[in-house]
Amino acid sequence: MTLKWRPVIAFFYCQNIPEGGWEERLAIEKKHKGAVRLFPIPCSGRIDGVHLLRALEEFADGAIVATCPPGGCLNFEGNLWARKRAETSRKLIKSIGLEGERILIVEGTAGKSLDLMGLAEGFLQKISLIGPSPVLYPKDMPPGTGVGFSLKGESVHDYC
Amino acid sequence: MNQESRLKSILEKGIFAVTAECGPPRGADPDAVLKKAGMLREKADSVNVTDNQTAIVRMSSLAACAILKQAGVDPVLQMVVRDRNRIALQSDILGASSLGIRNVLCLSGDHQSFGNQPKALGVFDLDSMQFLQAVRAMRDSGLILGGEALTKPPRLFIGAAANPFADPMDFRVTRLAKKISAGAEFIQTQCIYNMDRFRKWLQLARNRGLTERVYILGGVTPLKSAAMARYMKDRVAGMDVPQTIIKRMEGVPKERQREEGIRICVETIAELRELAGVKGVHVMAIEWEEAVGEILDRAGLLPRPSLD
Amino acid sequence: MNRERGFVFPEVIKTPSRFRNPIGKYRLNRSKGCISCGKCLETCTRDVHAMVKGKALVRNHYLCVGYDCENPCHQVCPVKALSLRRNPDFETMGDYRWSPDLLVSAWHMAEFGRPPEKGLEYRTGNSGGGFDKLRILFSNKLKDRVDCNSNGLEPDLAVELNRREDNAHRIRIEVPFYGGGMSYGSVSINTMLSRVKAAKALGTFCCTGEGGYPDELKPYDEHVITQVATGLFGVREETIQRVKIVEFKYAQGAKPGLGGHLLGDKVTPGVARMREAVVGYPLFSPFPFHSVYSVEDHKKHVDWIKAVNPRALVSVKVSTPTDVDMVAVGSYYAGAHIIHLDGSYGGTGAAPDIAKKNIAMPIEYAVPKVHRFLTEEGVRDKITVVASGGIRTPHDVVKIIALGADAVCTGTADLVALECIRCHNCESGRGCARGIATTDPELMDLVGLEWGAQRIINMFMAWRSEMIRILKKLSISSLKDLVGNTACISHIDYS
Amino acid sequence: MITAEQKPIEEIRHMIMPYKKILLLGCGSCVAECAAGGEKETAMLASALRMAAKMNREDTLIQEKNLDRQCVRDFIVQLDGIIHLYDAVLSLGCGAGVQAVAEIFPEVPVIPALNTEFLGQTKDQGLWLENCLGCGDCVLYYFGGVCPLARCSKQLMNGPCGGSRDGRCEVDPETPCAWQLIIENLTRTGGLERLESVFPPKDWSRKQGRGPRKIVREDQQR
Amino acid sequence: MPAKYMIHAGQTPDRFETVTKSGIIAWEEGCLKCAVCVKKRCVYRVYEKRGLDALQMVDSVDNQCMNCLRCVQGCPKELIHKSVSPEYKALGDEYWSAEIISKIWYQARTGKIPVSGAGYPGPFSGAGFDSMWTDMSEIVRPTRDGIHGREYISTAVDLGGTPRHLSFGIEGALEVPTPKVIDMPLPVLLRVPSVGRITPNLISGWAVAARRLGIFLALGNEHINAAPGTCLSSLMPVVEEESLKCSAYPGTKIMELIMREDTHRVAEMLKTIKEPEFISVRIPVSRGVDDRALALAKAGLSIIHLEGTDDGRFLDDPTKSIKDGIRSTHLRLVEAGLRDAVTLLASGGMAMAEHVPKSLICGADAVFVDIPILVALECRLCGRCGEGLPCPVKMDKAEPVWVARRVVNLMAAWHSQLLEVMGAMGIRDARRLRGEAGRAMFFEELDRSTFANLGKTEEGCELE
Repeated sequence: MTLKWRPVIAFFYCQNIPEGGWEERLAIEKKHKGAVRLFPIPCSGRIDGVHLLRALEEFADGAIVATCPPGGCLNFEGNLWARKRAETSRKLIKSIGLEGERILIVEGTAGKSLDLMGLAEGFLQKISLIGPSPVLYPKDMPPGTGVGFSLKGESVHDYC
Repeated sequence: MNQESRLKSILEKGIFAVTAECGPPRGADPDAVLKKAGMLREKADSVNVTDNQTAIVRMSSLAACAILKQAGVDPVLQMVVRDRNRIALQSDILGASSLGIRNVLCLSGDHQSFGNQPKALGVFDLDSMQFLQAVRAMRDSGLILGGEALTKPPRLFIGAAANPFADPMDFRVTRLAKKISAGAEFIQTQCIYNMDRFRKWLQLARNRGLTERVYILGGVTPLKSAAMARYMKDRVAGMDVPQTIIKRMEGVPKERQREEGIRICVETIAELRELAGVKGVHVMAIEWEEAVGEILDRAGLLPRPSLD
Repeated sequence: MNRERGFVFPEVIKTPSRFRNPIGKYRLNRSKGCISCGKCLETCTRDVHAMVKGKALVRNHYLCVGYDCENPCHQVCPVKALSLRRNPDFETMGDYRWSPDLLVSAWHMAEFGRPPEKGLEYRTGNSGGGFDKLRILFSNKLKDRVDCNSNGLEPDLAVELNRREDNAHRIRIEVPFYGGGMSYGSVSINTMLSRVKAAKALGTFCCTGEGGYPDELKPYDEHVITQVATGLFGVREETIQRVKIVEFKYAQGAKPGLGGHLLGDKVTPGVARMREAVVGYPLFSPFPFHSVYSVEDHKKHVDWIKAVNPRALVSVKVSTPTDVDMVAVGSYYAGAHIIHLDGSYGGTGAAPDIAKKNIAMPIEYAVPKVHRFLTEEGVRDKITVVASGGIRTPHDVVKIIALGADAVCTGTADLVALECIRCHNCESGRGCARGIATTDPELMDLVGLEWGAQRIINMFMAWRSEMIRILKKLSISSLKDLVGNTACISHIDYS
Repeated sequence: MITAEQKPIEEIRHMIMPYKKILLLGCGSCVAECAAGGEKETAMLASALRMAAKMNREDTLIQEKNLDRQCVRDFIVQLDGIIHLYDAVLSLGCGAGVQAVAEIFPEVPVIPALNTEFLGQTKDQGLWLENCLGCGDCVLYYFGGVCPLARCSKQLMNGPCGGSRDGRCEVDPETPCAWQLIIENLTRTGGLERLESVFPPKDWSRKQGRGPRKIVREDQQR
Repeated sequence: MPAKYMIHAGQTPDRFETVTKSGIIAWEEGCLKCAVCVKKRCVYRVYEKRGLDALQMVDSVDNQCMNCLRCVQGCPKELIHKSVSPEYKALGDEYWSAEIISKIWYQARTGKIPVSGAGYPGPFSGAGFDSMWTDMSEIVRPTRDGIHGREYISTAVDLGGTPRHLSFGIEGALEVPTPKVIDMPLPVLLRVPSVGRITPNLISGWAVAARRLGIFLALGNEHINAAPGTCLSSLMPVVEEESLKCSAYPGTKIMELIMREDTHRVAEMLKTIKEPEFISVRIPVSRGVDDRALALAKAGLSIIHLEGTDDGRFLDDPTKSIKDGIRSTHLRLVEAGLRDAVTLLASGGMAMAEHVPKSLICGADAVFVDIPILVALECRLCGRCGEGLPCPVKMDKAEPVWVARRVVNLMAAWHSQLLEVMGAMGIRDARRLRGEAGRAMFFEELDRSTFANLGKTEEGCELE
């Protein structure tokens, strides 16, 4: 097993953004084999703080949410709530000493397409700079030997 | 030692009364009190001692009053209900009387959140109105709250505050009436800058015959600067500083603003003297006690008459 | 209106949804910026907005006609606090056959007694064939023709059910549809009563289905068709004597050739008593009648009913196999008054998906086949052809009659009027979560009797008015003239 | 209802530090209504605490459970057989809930995760406002339905004080002056004359000072 | 009559939160916490079973929801909304639709027939098998106590050719050789799908399933060793022509040859093979498939496997369906009087139970089922494995026993559905179903004959 750390991000995005199709999804997955875990959601309003926290807790070094542009939500205010929840979650992780930048929310701009691949890569890069999540790789533990990230008895990295 | 309230005597004689204000020091130094006593003696008929004003911890009002008394000044003991429950309030009233303090001003007090003890518990067991009533009952009936009799009732001239500039306007006079019926014998008002509103309030009070039932002392505070005027307008609760006053202060160069402030103050006192129902003036020169003499002199209120 | 007897149709009474938030096609959002100025209330003519304690709110999203609106509130709002969207919930409802538009239109008709004026496609679904590709055709010739309805009378929609002119009852239904069989057990007693009450008001009938003839239906005997199916559940001489029409069910369109199956959960004490069965045990209706293996056997069957109740009309309900035409003729010769064809897209309480999708043919194919064959045999005038299985709209009725039916049976449409949402879970859990197809006492009470009856009346009054409008436009004065009149319809693939 | 807010996570972490196995206990009652201790908040806090533990290489087990109400025995006993698997319970109930759980399971320490705030009203979505002191001697009748004890900064029963300005309180300009409201209400509905006389001092013995208050309803008791 | 064929199915749960159509969007913000919340009133108790699966980020609320919309319609603050789940939308492709996939999951989980209320919700008709309906018989059916009753509806078919007729000597002795046939209780064979990452566990599970079902699993050379030895007789090794000679598998009954070239040479070559006894020859379904099949039959080959694409089409013409290939081949063989000399197997796009009877009606004797035995294992046909990406349902972690049970369940459900269709038709023997096109209805013919002569539109007319 190589001990080199590769950041893993959880990427939540609203299925209603025009770029949220299957092809885009597969392209990102292919390019970043396991480093980007994509979660399309029916509406960004479906995102709960718990989703973001559990992602960070279980497998991700960072969590990003992409929503439709303000005023563009099919459910009117789903993106508004997504933003607020992401902010609450960010406050919460900061309060336990985790970098707030590990949670990012990106709103689309009306009339402009949202480059999911670009966002994923930008965020990956940002997370690379911040470094491994101390949740998954606790202090004094080299990346790759983390013990804290297993679920149902299986290592999440089996999947990633 | 004089056993009577000078303020009461002056007012009863129909003389236009003058009171001033003395803030106790933020320390245990009696000289600071004595120094201020020196500045105000002979100038004012009585001197109010504030009770932890703006909720900042200072020497206790009761102690400072005692010092003033010893220095030959007739003190007005200000008491706020913020810091003491009904037991402490009543016991302090007895203590004050026993020390020869003959004037008490019953107040609610500035909220604790404004001062240097924002975490303090605000007691507010009684409100100022109930406190007035309690003091009056102690003095006149010799009874404390709950009806128990005192061995010897306190001797006090009882005052309260009024703010003609706060809202709701219509209720202000009602509240004045309530304070009078609760037991207030004299009223010291909030600083007057907006003379129009003050007149209006006074008119309403006159209409209800209140000016006949209580001695009203108009409050004045000399402005030190335009900045202070603005600050008082914007930041001090219950204060009404009209734009014309601010303009007037701003209209003179900085170094002459103090002089202008005194001039305004003197003019205000002059106007107050002309108003039927105003029985005196209460000069609150905040941390500027040395100006009191000049103001009163220019207002023609000095020297103070002798009562003997 | 029935010209001879002066039948009076029931009144339409506005009957809103049972649910707090009726679902419409559009949603309006009022943002925090709203200043409650009331401009939207002034603008909207459809009662979408309301002012409650000084606060403006969107009370009736479902009445909004969306982009079809002539003065949109969201455009007049001075602070741009209103925004309009397609309702995302709307998109999740319905299916190819009952598109969300059709569901919501039916709800609209059931509430207001008239078709929706704007914003909804209420005539066809999205199944991509059959009715949904058929169109009523108003040819150019109609424009020159003198309006045959100019005498001021409405086109006559009534249908004579006994065409054999034997000694059985002469029954005329005032509207060209009656309620198809839905058994006690598959639907609640409230649903049954709502349907039959509506049938009475509309001058037509409603069938009990095969689950017996509950006593609650007694006051409506004159408008009940009782069903004799293979399980013979609740069938007694007395029940057959009580009614004017008896229906033999050979097969059901949704599960042709398979018989019926009532899951044990639905066999509540009431159902068990009615069906003379044991509580909690599943009940099967076998297939077929094991006493019937030929037309002769079939005739004996029909004769049996005629012996018990000589004046009863006999209806024979069959599904639509390749030889449906032969079956129809056989039924005629066996003595039936009504041949009821139940097409493969009909409703059911529960059926294997494989059967619903694959077995037997859609009603649109069966009716012309039967009509043609009966005509060729020279007996078309002697038997009434009733079609069912996927009749959803007044347009479907017109189309199927033009293809050769005399009248139709409705089932699912009635339930949709009661706010069935076509979730397809009639059989799961405690039964229908919306209280329609259930025997769960708590869920059952979700449908009130008066409410249900009025909803169904309203919807069918809307159907009726729509059919009258179409007939007038077709310059047809009597529905009889539409039967088999294929020139009135066109298929968009072959037009 | 009773309102509460979550304590700072540092404080919570400090309190649970000595324990290895911790049960987070949400409450579906008042504190769920004010979004402090409901199911969702419990899940969020649990996740955050687990993360904090992992980050600090603490071998801590944190699990969550929700009760419909933490202040009623019948709900609390649902923990029987569960609670003993843990070293401590971190309760997201109000103070009453925390103590009730502790009383029924005295062998397990119960730690509060919330600061219980006040009795109040949901003023707007996401805004809760105190409007009752629970003084045990309701005076709302005399004050036009606005409680001067709960809503006036100085608890004036003979207000308003000199700080009332444009209907706002001097202590916090966001807060409406309770006395302004009282006077408006009584002007509108009649009864302003009630304010002409001095309202006597409050009997605080109904509120506090004699240990926990209690209500006894014999007709409800068995 | 053989002992009654029964498939014993049993609930076999999913390993992962299943993907369903439903997506719930519920906002807590602004929730009034009503005393009787619509969530508490849920008939299906969906909200009680709440739980977030952190790996899939799926809330169990979503997939338990039955779409009654009562919560949507009842919430006083309108905080609950519905949406189609994006994961559901992403399932499969146009042919292997989300609907088909989730129905396979259901059947593999429960072993039961998908049953629902209300009428058929789907489109009027469609391409391929969706453009035909099966028949029913109004008054005649074979058994007196239902399709699962005591009387037996046989789904058995034979693999192998039978002579056109038998001849007997004067003594009554048979003069022709006894026909060599394999009796298979279900007209279905399993075969290893062409998609997915196939692990030994899967092969092992499938082989066990085939054995328990009494049918065969067709599998490539490379997989043979993964199957348990006990299942050898249920395997159908698939070999290329060139490796035919060296790849006799002792114990197997049947093998399949992928045919590449000249019919006669192959026929000659096969004559040299003694073991196994039965050999199926696989040819692609493409233009001229009927001619090629006829040539093989004429050359004396007895089992011909017609292989279509994974989505059930001709290899060289996506507009033509496997059903057309089966039908034309069947008819060609009938014309040539050779139909009973061969067994026709068909594969490609067998996705739903109905495809079995429909293939038989078109003329096949049995069909191969491939992709569904993978989908039965929760495969989402996402194609990630093909891209070297991790499998969202960790197919490599599937245990053979679980695999076998899921596939047996699926086949049990298909078997029951075959009985439904046969029962409705009044047909009691699957062998009798073969080529019964007269007992089916075909969309193109029906639609044209019914609707082509309706009213015609003209310039200016109105349609409604």
